[in-house]
Amino acid sequence: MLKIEKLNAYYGEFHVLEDINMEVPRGQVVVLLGPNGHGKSTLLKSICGLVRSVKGNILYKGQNITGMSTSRLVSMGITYIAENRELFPFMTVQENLKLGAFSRAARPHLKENLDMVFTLFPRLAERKKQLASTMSGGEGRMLAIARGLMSNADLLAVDEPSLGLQPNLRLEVFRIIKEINKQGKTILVVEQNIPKIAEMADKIYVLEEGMITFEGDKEKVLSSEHMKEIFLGM
Amino acid sequence: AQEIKVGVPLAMTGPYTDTGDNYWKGIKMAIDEINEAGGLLKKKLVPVRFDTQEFAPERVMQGADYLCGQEKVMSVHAGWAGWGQDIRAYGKYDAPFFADDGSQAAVDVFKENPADFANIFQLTDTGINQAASMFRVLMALPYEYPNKKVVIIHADDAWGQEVGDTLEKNFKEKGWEVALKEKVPYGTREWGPILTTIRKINPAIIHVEIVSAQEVITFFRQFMKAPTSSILSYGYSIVPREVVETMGKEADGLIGEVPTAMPTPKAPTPEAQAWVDKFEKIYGHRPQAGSWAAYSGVKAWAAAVAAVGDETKLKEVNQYIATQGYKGETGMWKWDAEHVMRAGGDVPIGHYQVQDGEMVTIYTDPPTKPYLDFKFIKPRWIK
Amino acid sequence: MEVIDVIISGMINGSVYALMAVGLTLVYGVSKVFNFAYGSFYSLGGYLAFSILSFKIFGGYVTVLVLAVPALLLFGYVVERAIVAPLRRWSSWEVKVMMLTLGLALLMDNLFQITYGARVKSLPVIVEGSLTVGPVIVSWQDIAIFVLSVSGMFAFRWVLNNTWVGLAVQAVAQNPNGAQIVGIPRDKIFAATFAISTVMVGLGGILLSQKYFVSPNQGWDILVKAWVITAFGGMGSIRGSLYAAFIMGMLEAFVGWMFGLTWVQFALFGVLLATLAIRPQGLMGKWG
Amino acid sequence: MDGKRRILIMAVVFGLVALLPIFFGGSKVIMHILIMCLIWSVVASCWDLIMGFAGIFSFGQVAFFVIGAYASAIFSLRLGVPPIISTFLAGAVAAAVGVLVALPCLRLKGAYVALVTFAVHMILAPFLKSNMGRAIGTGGAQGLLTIPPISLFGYTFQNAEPIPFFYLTLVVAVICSLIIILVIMSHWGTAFLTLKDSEDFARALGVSALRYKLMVFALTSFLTGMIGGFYGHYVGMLSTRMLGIDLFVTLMIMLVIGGVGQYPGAVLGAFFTVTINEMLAPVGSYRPLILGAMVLILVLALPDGVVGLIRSLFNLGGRGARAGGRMK
Amino acid sequence: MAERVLLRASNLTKRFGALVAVNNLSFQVKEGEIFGIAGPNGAGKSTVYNLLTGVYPFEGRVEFEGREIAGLPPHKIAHMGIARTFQVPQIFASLTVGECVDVGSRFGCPGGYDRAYTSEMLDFVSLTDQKDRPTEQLNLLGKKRLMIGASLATKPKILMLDEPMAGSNFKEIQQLMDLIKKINQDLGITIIIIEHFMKVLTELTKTLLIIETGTEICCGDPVEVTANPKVIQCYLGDAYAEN
Ligand SMILES: Nc1ncnc2c1ncn2[C@@H]1O[C@H](COP(=O)(O)OP(=O)(O)OP(=O)(O)O)[C@@H](O)[C@H]1O
Ligand SMILES: Nc1ncnc2c1ncn2[C@@H]1O[C@H](COP(=O)(O)OP(=O)(O)OP(=O)(O)O)[C@@H](O)[C@H]1O
Ligand SMILES: [Mg+2]
Ligand SMILES: [Mg+2]
Repeated sequence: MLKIEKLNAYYGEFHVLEDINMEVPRGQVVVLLGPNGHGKSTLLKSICGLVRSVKGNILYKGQNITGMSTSRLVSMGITYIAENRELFPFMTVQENLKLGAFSRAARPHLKENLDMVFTLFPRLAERKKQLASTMSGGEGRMLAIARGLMSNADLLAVDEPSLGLQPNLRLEVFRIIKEINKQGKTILVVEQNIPKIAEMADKIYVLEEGMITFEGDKEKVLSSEHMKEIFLGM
Repeated sequence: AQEIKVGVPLAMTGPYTDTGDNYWKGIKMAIDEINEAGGLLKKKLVPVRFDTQEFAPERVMQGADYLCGQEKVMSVHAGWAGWGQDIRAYGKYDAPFFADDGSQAAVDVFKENPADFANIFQLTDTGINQAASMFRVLMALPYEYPNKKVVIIHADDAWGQEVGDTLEKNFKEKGWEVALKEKVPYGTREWGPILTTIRKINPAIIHVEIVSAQEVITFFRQFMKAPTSSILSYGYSIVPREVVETMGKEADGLIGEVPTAMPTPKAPTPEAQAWVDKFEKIYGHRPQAGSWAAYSGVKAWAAAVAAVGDETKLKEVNQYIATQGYKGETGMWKWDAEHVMRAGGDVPIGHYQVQDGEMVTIYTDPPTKPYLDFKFIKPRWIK
Repeated sequence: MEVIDVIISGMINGSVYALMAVGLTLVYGVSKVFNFAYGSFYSLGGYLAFSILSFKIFGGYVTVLVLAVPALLLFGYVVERAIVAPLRRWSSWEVKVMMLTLGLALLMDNLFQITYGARVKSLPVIVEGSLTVGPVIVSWQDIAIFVLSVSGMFAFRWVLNNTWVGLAVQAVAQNPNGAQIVGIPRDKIFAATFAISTVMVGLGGILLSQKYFVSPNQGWDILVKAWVITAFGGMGSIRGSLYAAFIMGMLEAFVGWMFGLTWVQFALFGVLLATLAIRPQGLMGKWG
Repeated sequence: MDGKRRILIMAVVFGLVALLPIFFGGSKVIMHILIMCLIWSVVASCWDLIMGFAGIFSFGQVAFFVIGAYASAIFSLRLGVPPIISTFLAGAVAAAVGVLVALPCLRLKGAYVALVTFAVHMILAPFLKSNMGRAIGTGGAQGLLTIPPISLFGYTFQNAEPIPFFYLTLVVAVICSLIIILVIMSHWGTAFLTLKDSEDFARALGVSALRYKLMVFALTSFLTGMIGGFYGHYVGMLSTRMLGIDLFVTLMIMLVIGGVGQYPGAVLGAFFTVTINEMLAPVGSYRPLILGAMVLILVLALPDGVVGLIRSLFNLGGRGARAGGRMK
Repeated sequence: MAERVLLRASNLTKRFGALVAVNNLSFQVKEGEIFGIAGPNGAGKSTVYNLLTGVYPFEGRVEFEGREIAGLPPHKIAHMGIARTFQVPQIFASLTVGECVDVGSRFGCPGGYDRAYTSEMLDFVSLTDQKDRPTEQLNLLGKKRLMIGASLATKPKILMLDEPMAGSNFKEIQQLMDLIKKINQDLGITIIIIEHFMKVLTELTKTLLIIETGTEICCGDPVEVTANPKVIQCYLGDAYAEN
C-alpha cells in the first residue's frame, strides 16, 4: 500500500528525519512508537504532504507521491488525523463531518459515511448540532477521527489518537481503530501508552532521533525486553 | 553665468497636485516666452522645481532653504504656498517670492515685519476681500430674491473659514438670515443630510466654498435631484477646471469668482486676448485660475530685473516691484503697502457664470460692474 | 418628511459600505491579511470602468462588468500569490503584509496619478432619472446601487452558506491547517478570497464612481470607513459587517443631519470606541 | 546582539553623524535634512519599540508627534513657558493621551489596536481645526505661525543657524536612543517579548501585562511627543497638514527599511529613507511611485530590513534576531 | 509535618455563557502535599487552574496562606508564590532557554532577581547544557521541563501542573515523576497536578480530587478514590477496573 524509501525531512535547517525506510501493507494496522519529539508526527505529516521540505520517495499504490499537495493526496485516498485535532471550532459537529468529505471522491458517499461514523461514535450523533469548540477534549478527539473517516480514505494516518483522553476513552478509541481496520482500511498509527498495544498491532516501528531503530511484528516486539520496558510499560 | 535660476515650489504629488499643475502652466509659459525672446538680460531662465507635497511646515521651510539657500535662485514663483508658513520661510531670504495664498494669515505675518519680508508679494487679495466681493456681486445680480435666507457651506480649512465668516457678517449686516452655516470636511461627497435641511429652508442663495472638484460636483448633482429655488454660488470653488470640464452644460447657471482674473471668453484688451488665445493653443483649454496670476508674477519680476539691469541685486528688484508695479496684458499691476495685489482696477476679481458649458465673466469687482455685454442668466432650476 | 430622506440616505450609504466592508473582513477573516491597498483596489475598479467606457464600445456598463470582473479577479489572485503568499513563511508576517500592502497602495495610487492625471474622472450614469414618491425623491442611480450591492451581498452570503466552496472558505477561516487536512487547497482559497474581495471593492469602485468620481487618492477614505465598519461589526464576521455597515450609514446620515457633517467622524469613532470598550471583539466577532 | 554591542553601534553611527557638519555645514538644506533625520529617527525608534518589540500595533505615532508639537507650542505661546521646559510638558501631555488610548487597547487585539490608535490620528486634524481646538489655542485650520525658538543658557537656537541646532538635536536623539536601548536591554524589553510570545505564561510568571503595556505606550508617546515639541520650536510653525498620509507612510518605510524589531534598524531606516526621499526629489511626481515599489521589493527581498540582512550575513545572534526572523 | 492548609478554595463557580464549567467546587490543599485533580475531558480541571491564578473573574473564594486572593491579577498571584504550567506547552519563542528561566526569577520572585538560584533551577530541570539554545528548538519534553524550570525560578510555594505527562511514553513518564517528587521533597514545594494517568496519580498524590462537569465526585486517598464505582463509571471505565 505504502512504501517509503530513504525519506528525509527538514524544518528549515533542522534535519528531522533521516533515511527512513518503511512499509505499510494493505489492510494492516501499523503502529509507530518513539520518544517525544523524535519525528513521529513529522513522518506522518511528510506522507500527507504537510511538510514543506522532504527528500526521498514515498510510493502509494505504486505511484510516487512525494511532494504532492495535501488536497491531491486526500483525493487519492490518504487522510491524516492530527495530533491536535485541527477541528473547525465555530462549526457544528455535523458541518465538521461534512467537511471531512470534502474531496470529490468522498462527496457522493456523504450520507452513508455519516451513518457509519454515527454508529461508530453514538456520542457524536447525540451532539450533531453542538459547536466543535464546546466539545470536551475526548469528544473532540472522536470528532477528529470521525472526520478523518468521512474522507473514504484507504490509508489513514492517525497521530496519537489517545493523547489527553480520559482513561476509559483511551481504550475505546483504540477499539474503534481496530473496527475500522476490519472494514478494510489500512492504518498507520502513532501511539504511546496503550497497554498491550503490541497485541493489537500487525507491525511495529520504532522511531528514535529521526531514524527507524526497530521494526517487527507482534512476536518480535514481545520478545524484546528493551521494547517492553520503554514503550509498552510492561 | 548665462543662466538665471528661478525657483518653483509647487505641489507635485499628493492631494494638491492639480492646483500645482495650474500654476506651473502659467509659470512655464512665461519662462518659455522670455527664453524664446532671447532670455532675461540675455540669460536663459532655468526653472528649479521643488515638490512641496502637502505643505507640512518643515517641507515649506526646506523648500526655501533649498531654492534660496542652496540653489541660489533669483526669484521664487509659488502658488498656494503655505498660508503664512511660506512668508516666514522665504522672508529669511531676499529673492522675490510670489505667492497666491489669498489668506489674511499670510498678510498678518507680513505686517509683523514689513522690512524683513520685503521680498514677499501676494498675487491675489485676501479671502476676506474676495468674500466681500462675492457678496457685492450677489447683491448686484439683476435678480429678485424671493426671500432673504442664505445657506453658507464652507470647508474646514483657513480659506473656507475666512470666506464663510466674512460672508456671514456681510449677509447679516444687510438684514439677511443666515439659515444654515455649515463647516464640512474635505472628502464630503454625500450631501444628503445637508440637502435635506436646505430643502426645508428653501433659501434664496446657497454659497458653497470648498475648493475641490469632487465635493462641489457631488453637491451640485445631489442638489439637482430636487433643486430649491436658490442661486447657487460657488465662490472660489468654481475654479477647479474639472468643474466645468466634467459637468459641461450641466453646470450652466452656477456662479463663482476668480481673483486676479483674466476675464473670458472675451478678454478686456487685445493683448490679453492674444494671451488667452496663446494659452488655449498650448494647453488646449481656457486659462485656469492661478495660471494667469503665476504667469504675471514671473513677468513682473522679469520686468523689474530688466529695469534694474542686474538680477542679483535682489533688494533693488524687490524695491522696484513694490514701487513701480508692472504693466501687464490687462493693464497695471500695483502692489499695496502690504505687498498684496489688491483687487480692483486692471486686476479685478472676475465673477463668472457657467453658460453653455463654459465660464463666462459676467461681472468684475471692484468696482462692481457688469463685464462687457455678458449677462446673468436665471438658472434653469429656479421656477 | 425629512426623516425619510435621511433614512434613505443612510440606507444607500449603508449598502455601499456593506459591499466595501465585507471584502475587507472576508480576507482578514480567512487569511488574517490586513490589506492596506484595499482603497487603491477601489480606485482600480473606477479607473478600469473609466478606461473601458472611454473606448465608447457598445454595451456600456454591461461590457464594463464583463471585462472588469475577470480583470479584477485575476489582479487580486496574482497579487496574493506573487507578493502576499511568500510572506507567510516569516514570523510576524502580519506586520510585514501591512507594510507590503501599504507600499502597494503608494505604488498604485501614484500609477493612477501618472497615467490618468490628478484630476477627477467622471463616468456616465448607470440609469438616468429619479423616482418620486410623494415628497421623497430617490435617484434611480441610488436605487441601482442599493439593489446591486444588497443583492450582491445576499448572493455572496448564499454562496458562503450553501456551497462546498463557501464551506471550504469558512473552514479555512476557522482553521487553515484543519482545512488542509480535509483536502481543501488552502493556499488557493487564500488567493481566491483575496481575489473575490478585490472584485467586491472594485465593483464598489465601479458602482460609486458615477456618484463620487474617480481620483487617485480617494481610496484612503474608503479604507478607513471599511476598516471602522469591519472592526465595529467584528473582524471576520460577514454578518457583523453587514449590520455594522447599515448602522454606520444611518449614524452618519443622522449625525450629519442633526449636528453637522464635521461631527460625523467624531461620532463614528466614538461609537466604535464605545462598542469596543464593551465588546472588544466587535458586534459579532469571534476571537482567533 | 548584546547591549554593549548595540551601544557601540549607536556610538559609531551617531559619532559619524556628528562629524557630518564638517562636510555639509555650509548647506542649510543638507543640515536641515540631517536634523530631520535625527528627529524622525527618534519617532521611528519609538514606533519600533512599541510595534517591533512590544508587539502592539500602534498606528498613532504621527498623532503623538503632532500632539506633542501642538502642546509645546501652546504652552510656550499661551502660558509663556520657556520652550525647553514646554517640550517636556508636551511629552507629558502626549504620554497622558498615550495612556488614555492604551486603556481601551489593553483588551483589544492586532488589527483592532491598529484601528483605535489610527482613529486618534484620524480625529486629530478635525479636532485641531474645530472650535474646541481653537479654544485651546491650536490656531484652527490656519495653524500656529509664531512658535518661539528654544533658548538654553542664554543662547537661542534659531533654525536659520542649523549647525548649533543640529548638535542640540543630536544630543536629544542620543539621549532618546540611549533610553530606548536601555529599555530594550533591561527587563522591560524582556517583558515586552514575553508578553508578545505568550501572554498567559508571562502573566503566570509574574509579568504584569497591564503595567508594561501602559508603560510602553506612555514611554513611546512621551518621547515622541517631546521630539514633536522640539520639532515645533525648530520649524517655528505648525499646521494640521502633517497629518496627511505622506508622513505616516514615510515613517512606515523607515521601519521597513530598518527592519521591524531590529532596533538600531529604525535609526538607519530613518537616515536611509530621508536621504532616498531627497535623492528622488528630481523625479518629481515619480517619487512616491518609486518609494512604493521600493517598499514592495524590500519587504519581499529583505523581510527583516537592512539590519536583518546584516545580521544574517554576519550571522549575529541575539535577542533582536529572534524578535523578527524566520519562523522555525 | 504540620498539616497546615496552604490553599483553600471555597464554592468556586465559573460560567461561560450558559455553560457552567466549574460548579460550586470546594477543596483544600495542605502544605507539602501533592494534590491530584482528575476527571473526564471537559470536566473543568484546567478552568480551576485558571480561576486560582486569576485568569478570569469568577464566583467563590480562594484563600492562600490565609489571605484572600480571588480577584487579584495573575502577576500578583504569581508574586504571592503560586506558579503554574499549561496544558499546551507555552514558552517564549524569542528567548533562549536560560533567559526564559530568568524571566521567572526577574518578574515573579518577590525577593528580586537571584542569579544563583536561577542557574540552580536550570540544573534542576536538567537544561543547563541547553542554556543558550533558542527555546523553540527544544522538544516537547524539553519545553515542559522549561516551563517547570521557569515556574520554579519564581520561588513558588505551590506549583500547579496541568497534564505534564500527556504525549509521553513510559520512560519519559518515569523521568517526569521523579522530577516532580524531587521538587516536592528537595525544594519543599506543594504541588497540584492534573493528570489522566491513574498510575501517576496513585503513585504521586496524597489526596485526589475527581470532578465531573465542574462538580466534585469524590476526594480523598487516591487508592480509595479510584475504587469508587462512580469514578469508574464516569471516568476510568470498566476496562481500567479489570486491569
Ligand atoms: N513546525 C516545526 N518547525 C520546526 N521544528 C519543528 C516543527 N514541528 C516539530 N518540530 C521539531 O521537530 C522534532 C520532531 O517533531 P515531531 O512533532 O515530529 O515529534 P513527535 O515524535 O511526533 O513527538 P510528540 O511525541 O511530541 O508528538 C521536534 O524536535 C520538534 O521540536
Ligand atoms: N474560555 C472559554 N469559553 C467557553 N467555554 C470554555 C472556555 N474555557 C473552557 N471552556 C469549556 O469549559 C469546560 C471545561 O474546560 P477545561 O479546559 O477546564 O476542561 P479540562 O477538565 O481541563 O479538560 P481536558 O481534560 O480535556 O483538558 C469545557 O467544556 C470547555 O469547552
Ligand atoms: Mg507528535
Ligand atoms: Mg485541561
